[in-house]
Amino acid sequence: MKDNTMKLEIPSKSQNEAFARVVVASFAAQLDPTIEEIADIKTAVSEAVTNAIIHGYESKIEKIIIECNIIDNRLEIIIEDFGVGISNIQAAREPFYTSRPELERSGMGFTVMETFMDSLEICSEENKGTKIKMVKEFNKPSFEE
Amino acid sequence: MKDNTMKLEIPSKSQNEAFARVVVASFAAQLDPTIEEIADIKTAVSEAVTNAIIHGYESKIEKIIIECNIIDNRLEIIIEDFGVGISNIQAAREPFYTSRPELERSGMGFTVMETFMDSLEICSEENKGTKIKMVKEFNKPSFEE
Amino acid sequence: MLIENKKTSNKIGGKEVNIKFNNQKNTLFVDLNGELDHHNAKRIREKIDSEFDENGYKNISINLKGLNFMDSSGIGLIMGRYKLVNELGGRLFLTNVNFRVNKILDMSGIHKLVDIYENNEDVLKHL
Amino acid sequence: MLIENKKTSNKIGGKEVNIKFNNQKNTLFVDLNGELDHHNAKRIREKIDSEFDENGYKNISINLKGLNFMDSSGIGLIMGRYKLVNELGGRLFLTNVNFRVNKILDMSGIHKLVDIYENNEDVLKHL
Ligand SMILES: Nc1ncnc2c1ncn2[C@@H]1O[C@H](COP(=O)(O)OP(=O)(O)O)[C@@H](O)[C@H]1O
Ligand SMILES: Nc1ncnc2c1ncn2[C@@H]1O[C@H](COP(=O)(O)OP(=O)(O)O)[C@@H](O)[C@H]1O
Repeated sequence: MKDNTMKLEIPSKSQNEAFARVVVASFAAQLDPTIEEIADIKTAVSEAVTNAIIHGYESKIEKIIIECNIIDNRLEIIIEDFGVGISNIQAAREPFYTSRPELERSGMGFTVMETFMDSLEICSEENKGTKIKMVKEFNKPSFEE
Repeated sequence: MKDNTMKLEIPSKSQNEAFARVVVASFAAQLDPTIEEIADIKTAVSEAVTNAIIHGYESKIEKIIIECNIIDNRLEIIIEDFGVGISNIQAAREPFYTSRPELERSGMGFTVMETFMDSLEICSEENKGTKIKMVKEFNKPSFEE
Repeated sequence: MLIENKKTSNKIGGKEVNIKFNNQKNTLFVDLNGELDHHNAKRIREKIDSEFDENGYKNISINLKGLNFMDSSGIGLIMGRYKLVNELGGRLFLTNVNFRVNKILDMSGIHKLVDIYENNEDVLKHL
Repeated sequence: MLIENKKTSNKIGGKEVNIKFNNQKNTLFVDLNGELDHHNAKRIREKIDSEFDENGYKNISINLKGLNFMDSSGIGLIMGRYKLVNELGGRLFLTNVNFRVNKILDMSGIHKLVDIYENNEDVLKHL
């Protein structure tokens, strides 16, 4: 009975970075996470949404979709844009690789997502968009219903 | 530049009542509301989402859509279900009218929405669903960007 | 280090409405905490009613001090408990009614049916 | 009544990163508060850099005490300020680095470039 889902659509405005992470954190709260787990999730969401805004849409205002699914003790977070896409995903995943150093990007976004979440999948097609799927496992049977 | 929008889809599970009001409150936060205004918004959203769950879908698990738009200093909240609909909207708006007294409903949901928001519109068609549109005005030019 | 690995206890929906019971002068004293919405109202109702039935009280006094959210489901809950005690000739008391809860109770005319006091001591004085 | 009509100051995006400046021993002391994400980083960068340029400092010391969120945009910001002072032969200091911020700095190897101290007094001792 704890399974749940939600889908959020927001425009790619930078002030929505904070909104997106609050929404996902509130949704994750039903898994009775620790403060540390919530902080991990907020940070990973912030990275993916920021990437959609600056890389995917290069600051044009378009649609970002955030979907969350709770299945047993697992939280899936899917963040999708329909922007320029990533030509070389392997290179993009490398720590310190960034295509926008002039914006003071550190190239650590994907590394943060990988470190803070239990898994990270990147699907991307040039000029179609990018879909990031991240999973976090909550191993404690702590949900009472 | 302050105009913004968001759309949230959730299943009609009662635990999502709390999630829905937190999301809308977080979105409304960019209008720099008072604590009192945030409480008004949370209460109104809770009423409309609860109605979709118990009246619209009669506890079946189906989709609820919550859309928010910020236009100038105005927050529009649209809450929609695709359930049984309301046959007599005028009667439904009356204080103390409820079709589910056995669930200890008070019949005060629409009255609360009307009191706490600046306007309330109800569109409904039998066996098609119900769409509630509520507006709250924020009259202070307090947003710095 | 500032952040420990402690639980947020910030559950949605779950946002655990804790109920505590206490019996004095034939009156069931109930402490509500958390958020009173439709999701939580059912559980609260069942807990109060089974405690009330099992132990043969006359009155109920509900302390709303720890309540940080209430929508019209709260009116239903309070009305329902009023009917319960009223049928048996008892009274319903509410204590620590804050500004927000009062705003909602005001709409419902509940003030005419229940006795609202500052706190539990005040209720005991009037029993 | 418990709830007053006061501002929530709980802005999304806006979540106002406040910046305070202070000058001692040729060093620009910066206090960051709020959330350091991409949205806020631009504003912070501009404020620090214009203060730094106008007043001819040598070093920068950034106090992270009031920071309650930071993502990899923070690494970019810190790296950028490091380059700025380093070109002029100055140093970059970070103080009050909490557990979460440290977790992110750790990934970036920033520890090798900047000097991390407990607080401002500690920085002053090492100048
Ligand atoms: N949503 C996206 N759309 C297009 N390109 C992306 C997207 N996300 C990431 N990238 C590419 O991958 C690179 C590495 O991303 P990341 O590790 O997050 O670092 P950063 O954001 O600091 O550049 C980016 O510089 C960009 O070229
Ligand atoms: N989304 C909905 N779908 C179908 N019927 C609804 C919906 N919302 C409200 N109604 C009808 O309107 C009545 C009055 O609603 P309301 O004032 O919120 O009181 P309550 O929820 O306590 O019954 C409900 O009892 C129900 O019959």
